[in-house]
Amino acid sequence: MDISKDILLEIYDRMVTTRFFSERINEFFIKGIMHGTTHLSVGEEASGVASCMALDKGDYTTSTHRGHSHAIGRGMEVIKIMAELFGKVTGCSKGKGGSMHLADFDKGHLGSNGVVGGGFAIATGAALTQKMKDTGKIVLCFFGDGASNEGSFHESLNMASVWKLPVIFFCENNLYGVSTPVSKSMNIKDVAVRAKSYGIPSYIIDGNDAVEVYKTTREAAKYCRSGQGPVIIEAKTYRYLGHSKSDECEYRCAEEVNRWKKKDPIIIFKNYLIENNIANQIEIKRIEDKALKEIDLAVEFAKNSPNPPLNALTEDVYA
Amino acid sequence: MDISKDILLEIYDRMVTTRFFSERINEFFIKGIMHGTTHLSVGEEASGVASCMALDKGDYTTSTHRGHSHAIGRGMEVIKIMAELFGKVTGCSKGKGGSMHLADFDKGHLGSNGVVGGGFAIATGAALTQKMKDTGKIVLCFFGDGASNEGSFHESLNMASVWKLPVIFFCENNLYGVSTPVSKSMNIKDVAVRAKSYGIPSYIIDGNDAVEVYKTTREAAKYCRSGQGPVIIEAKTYRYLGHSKSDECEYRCAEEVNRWKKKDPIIIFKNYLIENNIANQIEIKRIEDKALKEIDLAVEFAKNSPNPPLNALTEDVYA
Amino acid sequence: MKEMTYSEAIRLAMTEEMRKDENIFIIGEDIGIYGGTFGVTKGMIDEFGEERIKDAPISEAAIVGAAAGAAVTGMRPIVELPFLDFITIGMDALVNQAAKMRYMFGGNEKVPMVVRLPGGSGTGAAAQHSQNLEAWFCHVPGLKVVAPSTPNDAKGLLKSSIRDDNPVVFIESKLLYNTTGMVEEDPEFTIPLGKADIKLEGSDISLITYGRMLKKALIVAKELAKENIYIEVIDLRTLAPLDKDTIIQSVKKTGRAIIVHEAVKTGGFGGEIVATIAESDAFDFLKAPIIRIAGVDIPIPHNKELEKAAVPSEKDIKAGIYRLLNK
Amino acid sequence: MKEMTYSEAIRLAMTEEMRKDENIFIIGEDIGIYGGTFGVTKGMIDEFGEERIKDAPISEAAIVGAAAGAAVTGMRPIVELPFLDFITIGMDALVNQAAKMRYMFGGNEKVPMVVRLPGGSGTGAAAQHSQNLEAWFCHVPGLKVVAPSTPNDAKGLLKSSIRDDNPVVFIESKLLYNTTGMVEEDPEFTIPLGKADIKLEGSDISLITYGRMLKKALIVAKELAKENIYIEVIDLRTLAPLDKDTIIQSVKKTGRAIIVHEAVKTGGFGGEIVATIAESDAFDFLKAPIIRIAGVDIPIPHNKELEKAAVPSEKDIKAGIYRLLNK
Ligand SMILES: Cc1ncc(C[n+]2csc(CCOP(=O)(O)OP(=O)(O)O)c2C)c(N)n1
Ligand SMILES: Cc1ncc(C[n+]2csc(CCOP(=O)(O)OP(=O)(O)O)c2C)c(N)n1
Ligand SMILES: [Mg+2]
Ligand SMILES: [Mg+2]
Repeated sequence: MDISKDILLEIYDRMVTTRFFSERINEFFIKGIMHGTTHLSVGEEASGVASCMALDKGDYTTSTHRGHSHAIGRGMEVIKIMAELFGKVTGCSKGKGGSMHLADFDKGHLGSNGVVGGGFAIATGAALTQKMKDTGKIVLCFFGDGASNEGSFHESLNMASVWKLPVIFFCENNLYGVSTPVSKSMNIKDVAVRAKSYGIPSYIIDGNDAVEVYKTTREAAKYCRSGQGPVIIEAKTYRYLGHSKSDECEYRCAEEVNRWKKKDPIIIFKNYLIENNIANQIEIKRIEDKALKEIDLAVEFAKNSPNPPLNALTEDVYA
Repeated sequence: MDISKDILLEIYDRMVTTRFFSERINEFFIKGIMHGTTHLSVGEEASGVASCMALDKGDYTTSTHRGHSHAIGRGMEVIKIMAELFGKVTGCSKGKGGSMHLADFDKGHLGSNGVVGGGFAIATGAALTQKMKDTGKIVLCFFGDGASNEGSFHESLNMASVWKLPVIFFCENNLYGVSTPVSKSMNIKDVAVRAKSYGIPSYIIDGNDAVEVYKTTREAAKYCRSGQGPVIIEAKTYRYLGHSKSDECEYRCAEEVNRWKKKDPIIIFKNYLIENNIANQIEIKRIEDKALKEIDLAVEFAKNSPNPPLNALTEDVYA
Repeated sequence: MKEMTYSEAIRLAMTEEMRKDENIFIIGEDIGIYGGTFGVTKGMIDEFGEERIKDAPISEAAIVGAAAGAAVTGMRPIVELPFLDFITIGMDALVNQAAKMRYMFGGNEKVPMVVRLPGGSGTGAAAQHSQNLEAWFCHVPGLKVVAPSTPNDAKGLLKSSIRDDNPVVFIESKLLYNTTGMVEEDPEFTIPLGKADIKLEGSDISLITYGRMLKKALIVAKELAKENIYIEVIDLRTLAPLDKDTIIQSVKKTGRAIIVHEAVKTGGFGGEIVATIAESDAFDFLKAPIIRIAGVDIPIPHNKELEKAAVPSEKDIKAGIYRLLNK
Repeated sequence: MKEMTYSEAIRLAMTEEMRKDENIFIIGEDIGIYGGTFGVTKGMIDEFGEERIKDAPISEAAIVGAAAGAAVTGMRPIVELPFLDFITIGMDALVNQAAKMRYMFGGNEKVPMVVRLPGGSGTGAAAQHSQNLEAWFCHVPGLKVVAPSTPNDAKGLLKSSIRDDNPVVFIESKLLYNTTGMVEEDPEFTIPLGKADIKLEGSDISLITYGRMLKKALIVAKELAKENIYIEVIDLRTLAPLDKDTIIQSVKKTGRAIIVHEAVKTGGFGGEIVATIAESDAFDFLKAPIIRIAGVDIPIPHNKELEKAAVPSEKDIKAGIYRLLNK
């Protein structure tokens, strides 16, 4: 499978945008100038972004509490995401959602979710729509290793497999659910093993390798589009920062973190681009600068945006 | 594994008792003289009874809506079960539970359940008690093929496997959940495949062969008692009657029913007992007569028992 | 108008709407050839096929959640659960997802779905198959809650619920399925959500009820009319949004209010109705306490006599009314 | 007495009880080394080890259900969920199993378990992490419901909850975790379930509240005392069983009642309190409508200003009181 330069550079762009975005948000929380909570994807940019980039226009995504990479990966406007985290009326959810509730229905992003496992059934239902309307479109459902222990995982994957729905269940296995290592939350090594319970195929991939993530997702998408039913992709990855704000990470050792930092998805991908003569240092630098600038502008935009008016309080409860 | 004559005959006794009991209840519902609903196990007596008989004193069971065989299998008094179905104060649940809520805590039977999948977590918790108190006792959790699609199946089996709890998850796969054949409720042939999701062992057995059911359950119990964690046993079987009262069984053909009737668990077991010179026709007949008589007496007892007094209405909501 | 059962009226409402709009489908357990636990969808699979009468695995969380996912992507699902009690398994999907999606994402989406739940006791199926939990749903902003008491209301309200762009919890009373009544045949006939119906006018007491208790209320009212006691019987029909106006106007007229529901009393929706009256300007017109005649605070028992005693009887309602009048 | 936070008081209650009774254990997500979402169990694993501070997979249905199974077989589990909102996933286990087991099986079993749920808004975590759903639990016969407002109450009530032989839903208010107060140190000190506490005596109005709103009520009451308006502030502490006597006696004395809670108004527990008054003999003493000051009927929004506006402010409470007095 050949991937065009445009796409590769766009993946890189969105990955570094996610990284810069996340680091900036982290600062804001450390400084205490942001309301609410957040879950950052630093270290997990390849799995979150390259998978989204493998989708076609009109495809859908459902995301998790750790969903900034998916929002950015789907091409949502960074200014609107930033404004949302600032609770501003210019945010993608008009300031009512915050970090865990980012969506852009026009772009097919059905939203992140504050409930672990909350997206499984929604993705299944969205895939049912595709099948019933015969749209040829598919759904990509993100979830974590921890989420795979929720009952909704089981019910949804079973339903999707029985009805042969076009949905990729994409596990970002970052080895922990909050403080709980996979070894203490399940008696198997790989989440993908669970595909057997539903008679569906699965892939286990290096989640820090953007190219592998992209290619596998394209392949899985093709399978889904062909009407053969759902697929699990398990991408092994790692989060560098705490689970959410104010996590001391006492449950894992610095050595482990450092080991993973050596496999940084952005560096790996950058090296790939350069070694394969897809982009040179200058081009890379240009993308990074642009991304940084975009974040600066987004912060500016968000800060200068107004709060929602008080009468928004009771608006949009019902259609 | 040698099984003593006493045990074999006791299994036969409880199996025919279950059969006669169920047939009698079916009559009552056809005649419209019984309040509520019921789910009968006619055709499934080997899986329900022989598994219970494989347990030791002090072991626990949780059961389902289709739970008469389990109640009888655990040695609960038939008069109390009958009285319960009649809603009488002499019933095992004082007339408040009915057909779906039979329990005998002293005998370790934690009760049948009106919620499909309602027993998985209760069994897991009961097994946690055994582990924490180091009692050496185990829990047998009955469930149906349909129930294995509930989220609580997944959550509970995962938890039990992570904590290595002594519980046998015993599937009575009768090929249907109400009208839905297994082929339409899951994309796999055997429920037991799901053991892989939890890294636990499983058995698939002929659920109409009482000896195989007994032996497999003993073996699984031994494994659980050794502290290695939970096990799935899947017993293939079939219900002859409708799902509950007033089911025309339009979803399955008479030919299928007849095919299964040729593998009747009671006849198979009777032949086994005779062919292996464990019991002769006279002994068999004596057991059957005794069982029939027991049912007659139970009906008598139930009919003559009083309704709960009206003040029972508000009793026992709280301890 | 044509005479039919409550169950037939519901089936007809769905059938008519499904003929008009191919985005509508039904999802539930054993609703195809089996026709659903109470036979409500019986025969529909012949007209609409397996794709639109979707037999699902026993997975209530996924059923309700998938409905939400289908709804936000352009379908208009109708969920049928076998018993209301099992919504406990789908509460996250209903409450945290379906009800909140629109608000939480800034009003950008619609979630047109109906969740049909057969509720109530009286079948002897005991504690886990007999509950009335409408009060829970009324406490969830984003949900609408409907509880019809007659075949005609069931038809008209279900059609409005299906056409509504919000998640609607549609509570059916099992004991009403076989009751009959005259039903509008016009396929364009609907009853708007949020409008109570005064089923009987009266001057002495406002009796506010819904669902299965309506019948008992009307019987009592007719009996008391012979004693020159005139009860105004208000059938709420929709619980959320609540038609406060009709309640308040009536109580202003009669000066007395009694609320009757089958659900257990403590924490029941009756409290909301009492509070609606007690905090309104109808308060000044009250000649007596506002009382609730409701289910006993217990899980529903199996025994027929106990089961009956667990919910309000006509005698209980009458006693309540006498109590109010002696005040 | 010793000064400590609400969070420390809860930890102390659990610690003391666990030292006394080895059948007690805690089960929840990330409650071990991580110390739980709000740090309440921090450090407990050092004393009690992994076996009794059990980190569970993210499986709320199994967590609550396993607690019920452990409870009926001789243990006394305490469940901690990260946020109250996630009990939606454990509702079958809580409502259909734990709450009904005893009654349904003829009174032969005890189900001693506590489910600790951090509720309420104010952290900016939005619609799925901010709910107050106590009204749901109060509508389930078989459950007890506790909602303490001070560190001392939290300690005394949690100990009683742990010693109770029934499933108790213990609702903690996130915004109270870091608030401090004087706490009884005697390990035998408990506060009985079902007893309200008059936190301030007064003659003009009965203000009935619980949980986080108590603080606001007391501030308002103190301010109004300067205007010679004397509010009696009743802290319910236990919602089920409800201390009706204390409420009714107070309203008989003051003739006016205002109910304040953080949960959304419609279908909230306020309705039950209003109904308790309106159907009692306190009705004859009422000089004004009974009003509720409660959460706005919306999912909780993320934006700080909106989030604040979604729950009753001191100003709202004061305005309610003035409204009552002008009547
Ligand atoms: C139903 C539910 N239970 C618990 C939580 C609290 N919680 C938030 S994130 C999280 C861990 C999720 O782990 P995983 O799925 O592996 O995702 P990760 O955070 O590692 O990306 C938990 C327990 C929640 N939000 N929802
Ligand atoms: C949570 C829940 N969903 C649905 C039902 C309705 N129901 C009762 S039995 C049953 C089928 C169960 O199938 P299975 O587990 O295979 O058991 P079987 O009846 O075949 O013994 C269903 C759907 C229920 N009681 N509980
Ligand atoms: Mg993880
Ligand atoms: Mg079955």
